[in-house]
Amino acid sequence: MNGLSLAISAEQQRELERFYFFEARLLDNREYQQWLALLSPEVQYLMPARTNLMVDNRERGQESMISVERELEDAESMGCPLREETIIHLTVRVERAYKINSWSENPPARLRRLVGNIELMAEDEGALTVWSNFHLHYARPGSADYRYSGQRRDVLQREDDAFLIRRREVILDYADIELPTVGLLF
Amino acid sequence: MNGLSLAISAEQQRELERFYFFEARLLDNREYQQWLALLSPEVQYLMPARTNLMVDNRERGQESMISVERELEDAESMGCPLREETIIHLTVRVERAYKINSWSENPPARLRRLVGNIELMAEDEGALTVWSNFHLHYARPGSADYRYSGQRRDVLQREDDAFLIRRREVILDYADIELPTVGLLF
Amino acid sequence: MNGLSLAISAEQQRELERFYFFEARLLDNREYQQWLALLSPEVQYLMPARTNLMVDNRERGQESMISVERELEDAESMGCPLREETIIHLTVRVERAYKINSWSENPPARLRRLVGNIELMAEDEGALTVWSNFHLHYARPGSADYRYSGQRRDVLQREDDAFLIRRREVILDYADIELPTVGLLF
Amino acid sequence: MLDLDDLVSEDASRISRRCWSDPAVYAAEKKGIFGRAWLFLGHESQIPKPGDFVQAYMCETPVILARGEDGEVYASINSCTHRGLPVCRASRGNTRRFVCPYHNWSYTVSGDLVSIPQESEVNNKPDKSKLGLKPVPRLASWRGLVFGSFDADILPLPDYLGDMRFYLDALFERFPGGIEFMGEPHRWILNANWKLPVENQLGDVNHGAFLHSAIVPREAQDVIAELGYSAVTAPGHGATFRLMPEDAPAEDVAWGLEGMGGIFGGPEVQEYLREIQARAAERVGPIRARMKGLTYGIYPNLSFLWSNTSFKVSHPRGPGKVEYWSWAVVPADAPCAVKRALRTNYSSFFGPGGMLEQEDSEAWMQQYRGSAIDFADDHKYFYGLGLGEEGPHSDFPGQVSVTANEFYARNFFSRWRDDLARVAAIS
Amino acid sequence: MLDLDDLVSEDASRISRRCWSDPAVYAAEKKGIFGRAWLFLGHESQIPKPGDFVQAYMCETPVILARGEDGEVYASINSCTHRGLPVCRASRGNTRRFVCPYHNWSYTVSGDLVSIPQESEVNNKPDKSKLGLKPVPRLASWRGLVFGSFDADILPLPDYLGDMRFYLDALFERFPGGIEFMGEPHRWILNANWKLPVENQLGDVNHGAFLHSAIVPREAQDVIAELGYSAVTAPGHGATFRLMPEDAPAEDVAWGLEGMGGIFGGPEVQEYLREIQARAAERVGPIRARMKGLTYGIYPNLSFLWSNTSFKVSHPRGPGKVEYWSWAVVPADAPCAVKRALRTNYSSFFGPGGMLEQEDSEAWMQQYRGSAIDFADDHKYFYGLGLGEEGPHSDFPGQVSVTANEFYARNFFSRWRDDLARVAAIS
Amino acid sequence: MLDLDDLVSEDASRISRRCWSDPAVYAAEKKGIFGRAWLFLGHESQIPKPGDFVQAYMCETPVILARGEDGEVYASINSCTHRGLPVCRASRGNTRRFVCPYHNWSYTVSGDLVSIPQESEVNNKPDKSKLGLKPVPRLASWRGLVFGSFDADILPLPDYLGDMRFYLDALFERFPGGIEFMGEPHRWILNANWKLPVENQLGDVNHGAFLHSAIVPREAQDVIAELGYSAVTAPGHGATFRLMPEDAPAEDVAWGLEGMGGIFGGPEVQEYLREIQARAAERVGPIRARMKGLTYGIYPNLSFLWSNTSFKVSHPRGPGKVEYWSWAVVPADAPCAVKRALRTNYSSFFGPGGMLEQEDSEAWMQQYRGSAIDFADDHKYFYGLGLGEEGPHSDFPGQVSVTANEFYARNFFSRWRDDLARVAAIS
Ligand code: FES
Ligand code: FES
Ligand code: FES
Ligand SMILES: [Fe+3]
Ligand SMILES: [Fe+3]
Ligand SMILES: [Fe+3]
Repeated sequence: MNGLSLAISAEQQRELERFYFFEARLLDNREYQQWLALLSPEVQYLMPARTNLMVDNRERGQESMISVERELEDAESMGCPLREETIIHLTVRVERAYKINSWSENPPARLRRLVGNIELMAEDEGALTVWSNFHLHYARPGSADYRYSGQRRDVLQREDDAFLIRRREVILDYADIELPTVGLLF
Repeated sequence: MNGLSLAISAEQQRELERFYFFEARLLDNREYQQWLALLSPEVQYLMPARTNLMVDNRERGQESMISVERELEDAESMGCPLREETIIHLTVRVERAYKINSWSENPPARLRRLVGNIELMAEDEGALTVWSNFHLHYARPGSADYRYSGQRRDVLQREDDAFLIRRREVILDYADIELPTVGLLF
Repeated sequence: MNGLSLAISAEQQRELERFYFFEARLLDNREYQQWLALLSPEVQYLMPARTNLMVDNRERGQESMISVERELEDAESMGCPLREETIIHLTVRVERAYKINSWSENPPARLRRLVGNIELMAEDEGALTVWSNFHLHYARPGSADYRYSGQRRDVLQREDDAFLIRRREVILDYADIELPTVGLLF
Repeated sequence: MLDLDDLVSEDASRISRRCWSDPAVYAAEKKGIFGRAWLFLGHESQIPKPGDFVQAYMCETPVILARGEDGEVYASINSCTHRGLPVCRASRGNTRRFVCPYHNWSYTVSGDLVSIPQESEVNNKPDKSKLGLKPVPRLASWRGLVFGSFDADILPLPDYLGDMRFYLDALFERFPGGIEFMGEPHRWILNANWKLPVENQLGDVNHGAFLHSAIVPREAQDVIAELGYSAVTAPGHGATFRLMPEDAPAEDVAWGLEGMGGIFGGPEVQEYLREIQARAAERVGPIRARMKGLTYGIYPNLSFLWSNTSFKVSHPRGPGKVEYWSWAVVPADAPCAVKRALRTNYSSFFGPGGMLEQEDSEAWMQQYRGSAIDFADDHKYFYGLGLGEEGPHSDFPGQVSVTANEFYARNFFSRWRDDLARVAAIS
Repeated sequence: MLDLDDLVSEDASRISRRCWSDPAVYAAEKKGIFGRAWLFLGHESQIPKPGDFVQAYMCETPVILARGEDGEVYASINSCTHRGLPVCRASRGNTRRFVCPYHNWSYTVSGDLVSIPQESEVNNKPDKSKLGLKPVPRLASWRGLVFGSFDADILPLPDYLGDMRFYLDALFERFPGGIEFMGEPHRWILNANWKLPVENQLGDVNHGAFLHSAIVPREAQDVIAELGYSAVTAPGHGATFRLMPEDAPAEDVAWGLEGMGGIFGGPEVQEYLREIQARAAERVGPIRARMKGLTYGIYPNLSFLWSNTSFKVSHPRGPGKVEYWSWAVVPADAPCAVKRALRTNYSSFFGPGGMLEQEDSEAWMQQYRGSAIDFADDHKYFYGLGLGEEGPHSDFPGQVSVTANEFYARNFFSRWRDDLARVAAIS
Repeated sequence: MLDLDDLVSEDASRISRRCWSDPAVYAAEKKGIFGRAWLFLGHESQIPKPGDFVQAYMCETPVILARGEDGEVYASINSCTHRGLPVCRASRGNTRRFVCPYHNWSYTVSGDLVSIPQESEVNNKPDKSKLGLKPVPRLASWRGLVFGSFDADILPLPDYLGDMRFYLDALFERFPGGIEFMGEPHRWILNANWKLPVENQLGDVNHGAFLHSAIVPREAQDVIAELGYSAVTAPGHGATFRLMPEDAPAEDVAWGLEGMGGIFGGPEVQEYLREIQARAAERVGPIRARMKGLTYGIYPNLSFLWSNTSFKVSHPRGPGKVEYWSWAVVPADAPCAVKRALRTNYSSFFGPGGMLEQEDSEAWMQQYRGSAIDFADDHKYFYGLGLGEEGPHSDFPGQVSVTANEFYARNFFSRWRDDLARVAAIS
């Protein structure tokens, strides 16, 4: 996908931002059960692995030479994505969060994300392709703070006046993972 | 407060964002005297302390078990908030900033904040409850850079075509405070 | 420039944000050739140096005492800005990016920026003065992550229904530069 | 081997930068100072009920301070005997058991091991009575202040505190219910050496009108110059205070009234504070009733602020890093509204958000930078102000002098040097 | 000089915190453990074609594992002979030459220096044959697993692996094409000591139902208690597994079916897995056909997860830091769709995003914190569970016992102590 | 004790990685190199007026370089005698006094202590004349370049600079007003050892067409191969330059014209530069008028770029960390507009935003990584290019050779080794 985002109106953009700010608040407040209700039962939740490939001199002079795509090991690849999840995985993760023995987050960590650069890239009968960026501040008791940075490539599906997340691909911007886990809900 | 933010129009949202971007610019530019003029004389400026409580197994399975609220020592609590300030405190802080012996900020530190996820949560005869997130980059000469992350829960009051801040609660997202001070103006 | 940003409509603000989110995506995706097409051939690309000056006691009590302006060594000063570039510099930088021997970025670094606090400060026959803030996450293989924080003071020129960047001044928020390079495209 | 005489001169008036920056000095401090002193752990008001616990530190060692099922206070090192994980992850709470995350060995709040899930599958059962958390060797409390020590042979706490009790009681005894700590300590990390905050509050009140001149008026300094005293009850301890004139109006003498909470807290607060002051003489005697404390220090790393009503502990985290803790302190018997108002006497100016503390923090971090400078060993710090000008006083125990006299710091470093010498001798 | 007997008791049932936290111990480990062992570098399936290469590490030393023009496997230290820069900057790829950025000396993938651009301008040309990348002194592979060693005199790899081959083949040999590594390893940094992840997978399966009780049902533990074994083929190596009853339905025994990919992968995946199990007995024999592995460990820092189908290496980065690598492993001959499904048996629970690994990572980081505690040297870790309860077994090589028996860890630390003693002796 | 012969071979053609990475080496360098050399502090054009000051460093020690009331230049260590805080917090400015934040002791810009506010309250007043800031033991300047030394017995600066003056004057003397530093240095932190940037600019011009091949055309290298020289006036010092043919057009020879500012600066700039070149022969003689410098180095850590018109200092911050400073340098008598244009000859390619420097920075950081590799001590770096191929030259002082000859680096490390040996001997 390329070029400017769709030329939608400010009201349509506002509708998307309202949704994403709400979703972000649920995640920052650890209200994961409510968040789960924003997902389609068929949701695909993907996080490609990111590699440090040698660039190919035959592509020199072209943007493709250093495109983000080529460094991703995604669901279609024969590498191994970091996460390939369904509603089952996400449900287990959410249930875990409300158990006393979810040790690594008991006491719970602080979460605060800025969701920005929200762009509607395509719309096709009720399926909205929306890309956005996030910077997430994550502070776990007794350890340092971490910054999670990434892009989310979503497919939202319009349910009467609400949205459901049908697909989310989280492109995490790591070169080396110096994070305690990438198993958070992004 | 819960659920989606109010279904206001793009124009109304724009009005709020215009105000918050202006306020942020005043703070980033250290134009604190102008910032002070955005406060109601009755302003309450609060920063709860944040604790690492044992989660309560009796609440397992419920979002309340790990809610942000329960880890705050706020103004109503019998703990000790980090800050409970009035216009007097804030005026002293602003005056200090323009004295040569405000040693810890002479030379002045760099400030740059992104204010985002702005949500109008309630409106009640001219009193607007607005929540927003911020990430503040703070760089003090001769020391490292710091990231301040938090949420601001404001009550704005509409003064003809302007806003005044009547109440601000800053929820700082720290687990352990590795910041030189939390006495900045957020 | 001071005071609130111009009282433009949500649609006008949306137009600016759409442009800046697009530009940010090109830079995050390393699509620098497309980015170059957003520049006016007369573009001035400036990055002032930032100093830690003694504050002047004679200005005590005034905002000017600690204004950001006074700590900048910009194009007009007799100090030395970090960067004073034209379309020639930027073209060389973009061409470099697609060569195999742009060693410090081969393999390429991760980039992700949030562009926010977008304010139209002035408009004068097709020349728009737009200020915005950014936080850029930069991760180079085999080294730590970095946060670039700054303000961009742009002059955009309207070309029929598009914008061209005619002037950009990047105010980087460093006190001491602990970054591998400030030669990135911001 | 440390050359202690090079670090601290005979009369402690010249001191080497390396005392604050040398890793070898820091290693010696762990053994010589923190291994042999009474270290503050917390206040009993934080753990009123059986099962209550709070986290604490002794130097870098994490400790659980808890009220056992039997109502007694216990202190154990927070590290599982199996593989060492902290078994208590919360900063405070109430529980019957600490369950270690890794293999769920579980311990009572007083540190006894009560279950090893895995043992059911082996024949020889481990002797749990030998596998509890390591208890802090010595534990004692005075006026609800709980201290622990790694030194089993340390002298009793009252003797250790000595005449500092006289100065502490000047405040504590004014309140029928004594004092109470409000909620959790504020904790923050500074890139400074642990001794800098300690020295500051041990007696360095004369930095106030200078470091804090953007906030503190010069007059405050004049009052201190006029009415201020600095007392050293024993090397390493210290108290600074003002002795108000006999004819001073109660408003000027009363504890709490001069702070933000006192000034803006409204009639209920002011009424309460006047009331306390009215009874002060009968409770603590005429002299101490006129005392307005400034800062206190108890060797090695406990500090107390009188007007700003706070206890502080400086926990070392290496030569150049400190984790600083401070608690708001209020009268235990005050109404909740009054307590809430009075805590702002502390938080307005101190703690990580305090208007004064932001300058102190920077000063300490800057001193650490200065202390790490090379090529300046021949240019030692000057600790000589008022050398030999202290002496006994009719009304106040200890050596007493004007606050500008740096004898409090010279005494601290003499004791510090001797403590390190003792280790050097044995090791 | 390290006091090794103080670090690890005679029978290795009590171990000092300093084994995980003392920088002097770490320095000794580099020489004594990593300088003298076979270290895992990668799998031949990662570099099928001439010119293929992947990055690897031996302790902290970066190594290039490559397939030379001649089709042979080579391993060289990734540092230019001129000024030391890594000449290979990518994590994997295929190339004819590694060109050093600084002055463009260029090397073949097998490490030979082939060009020095600057030499044209000097008279005496350097002897390139002496200036190649430093080769890893010993290199060997078994079943495609490539190992390297800094010790030129180390015993042959097969002898080093010894009976671990019996346990590894129980899985590898089920697949006609053997196994294959999928793509790059996942790499992440943890603030933990390198030995903690190793111990965990060497035999500590009994943490599962406890550390992971938010995800793993208690029943899983009961099955392990009932059917589980822990085997130590030689000190430092270990394997844990379940031996399913003879009458257990194939579904319960088959590798892969119990994982996310197996359960939700659809008929093609399940068909494939049943098929494999159907032939298991003829391929690996009746006993091993009933084996369901849990975790394996190969001294010093290689681990293998059976059901979660992964190899892991714990690369030290200092006493308190580890770079952890893990690869998804699948049958080489499975269809692509099946491989994709099976990799989620790994990634759903392990790796940096795994639902279980997030708890393990935290536990290891917390143990490091506990291991750095002062004033607790007299309170050593307890490694005594099941002391002396292991013994030989008719069907399984090595010493065998219940999984709750910590003999796997005692054996690891006995070997570890002896290895360090050997260095101490020579240095 | 460092085994210096193992670190640097007899002829310095093979050098151990540990020279850049070993903390013990770094500790020795502080004493042996930085404690005994002339270190660059700044240029007099930065502090024209009484009260002007700039910050500087000598190794890790912060220094204030100032113009005293008496118009003389002074250098003092920036650390209060009382408790050590830096008394000067700004990077530059003009002031009558440095006031220490903590207790407001105040000092003149030349470092004399003039007031101790607290002394009014004690009887024995401290002797202020003994409590000033520590002065830098030796201070000297040449052509406005100010150097300081911790070694009171060091040889005079002119002798130290020796024949480097010949090469520096080749540029400085072209300008009637000499040179001027524009504003503050650009400062940035790199995870590299301090010697890497130094070596690079001491003579390693042959990395240009390779490390920088994305920007620098191969032709540039050919020109250097054809017209380039490398000179070592004394071990540790060095100059590289091109000697243009006698018939070369002034455009090709003139300083400044080949840079961004020269090319795009417009007629005023070009006119100015041609004018300077037209007078070059009479000012610096026929030979030096044809010189176009490349890079210079002055032992231990000062560098100079001719075409890119910059001075650079590499301030150590530990074995693996450097704070790198660089200043734009322009002719003092040029019009402001010309100065502004010429500074881009520097900033377009060098400094933290420079198009070339971004590659250099990465190369140095990568070399540090390579230098920290274990298990490669037997595989030393190769410094042997052109061994013994240097010699005297009729027109140029010092040993001279082609730029590909690494004798500049061998000389640097021989001197470095001998300097460390001298310390080892005494300590
Ligand atoms: S580490 Fe505590 S139970 Fe095993
Ligand atoms: S460092 Fe590798 S070629 Fe010079
Ligand atoms: S530290 Fe400088 S005046 Fe006290
Ligand atoms: Fe203070
Ligand atoms: Fe586990
Ligand atoms: Fe270069």
